[in-house]
Amino acid sequence: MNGPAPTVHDSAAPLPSDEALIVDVPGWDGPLDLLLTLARTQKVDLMQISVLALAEQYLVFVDRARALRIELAADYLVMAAWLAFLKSRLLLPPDPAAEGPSTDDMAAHLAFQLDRLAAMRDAAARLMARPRLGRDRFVRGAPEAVARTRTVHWQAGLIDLMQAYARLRTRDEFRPYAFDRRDVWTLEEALERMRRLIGFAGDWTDLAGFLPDGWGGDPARRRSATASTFAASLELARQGRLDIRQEASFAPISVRAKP
Amino acid sequence: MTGNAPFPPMPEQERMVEALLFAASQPLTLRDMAARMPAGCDPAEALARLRVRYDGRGVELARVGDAWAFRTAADLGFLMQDAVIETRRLSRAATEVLAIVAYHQPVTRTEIEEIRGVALSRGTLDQLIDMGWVRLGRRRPSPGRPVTFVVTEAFLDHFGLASTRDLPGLGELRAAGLLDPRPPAGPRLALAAGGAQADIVAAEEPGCDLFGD
Amino acid sequence: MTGNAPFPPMPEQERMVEALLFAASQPLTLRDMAARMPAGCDPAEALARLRVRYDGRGVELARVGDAWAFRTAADLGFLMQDAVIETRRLSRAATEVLAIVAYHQPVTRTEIEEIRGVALSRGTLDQLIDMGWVRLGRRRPSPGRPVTFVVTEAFLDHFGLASTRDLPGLGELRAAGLLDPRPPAGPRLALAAGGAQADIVAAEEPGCDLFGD
Repeated sequence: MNGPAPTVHDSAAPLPSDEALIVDVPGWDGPLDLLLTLARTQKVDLMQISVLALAEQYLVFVDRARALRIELAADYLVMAAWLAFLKSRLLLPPDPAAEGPSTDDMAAHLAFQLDRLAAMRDAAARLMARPRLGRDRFVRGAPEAVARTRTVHWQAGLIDLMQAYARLRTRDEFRPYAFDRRDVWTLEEALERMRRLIGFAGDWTDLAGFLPDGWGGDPARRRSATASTFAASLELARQGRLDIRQEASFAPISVRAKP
Repeated sequence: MTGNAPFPPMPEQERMVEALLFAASQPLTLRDMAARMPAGCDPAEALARLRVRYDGRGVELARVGDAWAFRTAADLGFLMQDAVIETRRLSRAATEVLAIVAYHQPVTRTEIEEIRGVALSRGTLDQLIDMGWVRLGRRRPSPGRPVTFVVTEAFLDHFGLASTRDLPGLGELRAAGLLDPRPPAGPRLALAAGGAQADIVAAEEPGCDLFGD
Repeated sequence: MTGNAPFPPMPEQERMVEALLFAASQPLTLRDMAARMPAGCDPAEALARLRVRYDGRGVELARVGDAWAFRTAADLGFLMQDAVIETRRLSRAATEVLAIVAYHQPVTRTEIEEIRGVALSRGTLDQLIDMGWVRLGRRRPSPGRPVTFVVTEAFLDHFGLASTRDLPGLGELRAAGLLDPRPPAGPRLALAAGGAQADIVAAEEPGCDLFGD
């Protein structure tokens, strides 16, 4: 490393390689990455490395980083603690009463993790080196779009057709129902008439007597006038302005002003 | 074509032209190809060989002006079509116009408008013509010689009619109860008081059993 | 393959498959092809014949998962340098994660973190998903039902792989036991908050040359 790093050079002469290590702490992709780099300096075959030596290297690294007040991320410290534990176990004779994985298992697993990480790095590099689409291999430059032809099946039956026609041709026939009130005595008209007349009905009077002049003959007109006059009398009864009486079913209905 | 040249052998050049034309988004001229290929190549010769190779295949080398491109063989164009079938209901306006044409043919646009009581929007007749149910008939020998409209064989086919004379007449429609007496929304009270009660009930139930009897 | 069948003869079917695959920029499955071709066609057989025909040509028939596509031969890429699509360079972290997903799929986020020994910064997987190379797979039927990640057909297409079984070195890695799921016996690394930061820094400065001497 030839980059200037004043804080490091001020310190008490560490080994040149260690110096490089410390300067580039943030350059590691976590403690496993750092361990892998350290292991590579030992051996190419990661399953043959000395885990004890590796643990020592790592711990030395962490100590130096601390001495230089370089802040290490928490997981570097977790790893340091674990490696210190592993180192102490590796230095002691195996304790048959110890629980959990054996020291050998732990060491082997670390070696496996390093080997696996190295393998994935290698795989990534091989993948990226493959002939790639858009760089080495190309798709059709002028793809021919598939034309979508839309076939619409129209849903219309003979009934629809005839109903449409019937609707058109009979439009005039049913207009009168809506707008021509020649033969309709409306509720409003009946109410108006009843209000005027009820004051004169001091005694029971047949409802038929309230029908307007000229509405008693034609059955359709009589029916309309009777219905709305009856409805109007109900409304006035509700308002407390008259009483209604019917002697029996289908008997004539009589009304009188409320006394 | 000299065998000992330092530039790629012809089969290799043919592969190059093939790849170039495949990947290009625009047709390429011989100049374009030569500019991309190693010096000393002969794209014209490679192209000529490639054309022979693709002759009669599913894709062919087509000449576009003085450039070249791969194109699907013309007889396979049908593969590039994706047919989508959709079912749609005819609009009320279209149904009415179709009914008028069927009952009154040959009929002019003005007559259709008179019967419907509203102006005909441009698209409605066009749509029916597009669908193949209505076509232009003879011109009416009256002032202005307006075109008339008639229904087509396809129409009769679709509706299962031998001829338009098979369409039931107005009287029959009425007898069958097909008249739709639904009034435009109006004051119900007045109607209820009048004699229209029976009609209202019919309107609410536009019976499917109209043809039952 | 019967001679008297009413459907197109095999050479004709071969032309159809050729045209379909040439026209499309996306890989097509046999189903896609069958859907476009006349009823009774056998795109699988037509495709097999077509593969032989295009073997060694400038344009090759590539298998992409369950689908097929024409792609220019990799050795001719130099001709198309002006067509190169500049893609954003992936960070080292992203390429590693991509490799881990490809070789270990279906793989959970925690497993990726275990293999790399650092927490995964949020953007890394997102970037790969955005590029269309990684997608969500099924949930793992284990406590918490974590989602898994798998590579896509676009990934296979991009790296010229017929399937994930063709990943480089897959056999050796498997034989070496490096793809085995192993219960971690070491410290649970990388799940501290600090790990993610290292990931980001590393992505920006891949610096592996610390021991350059």
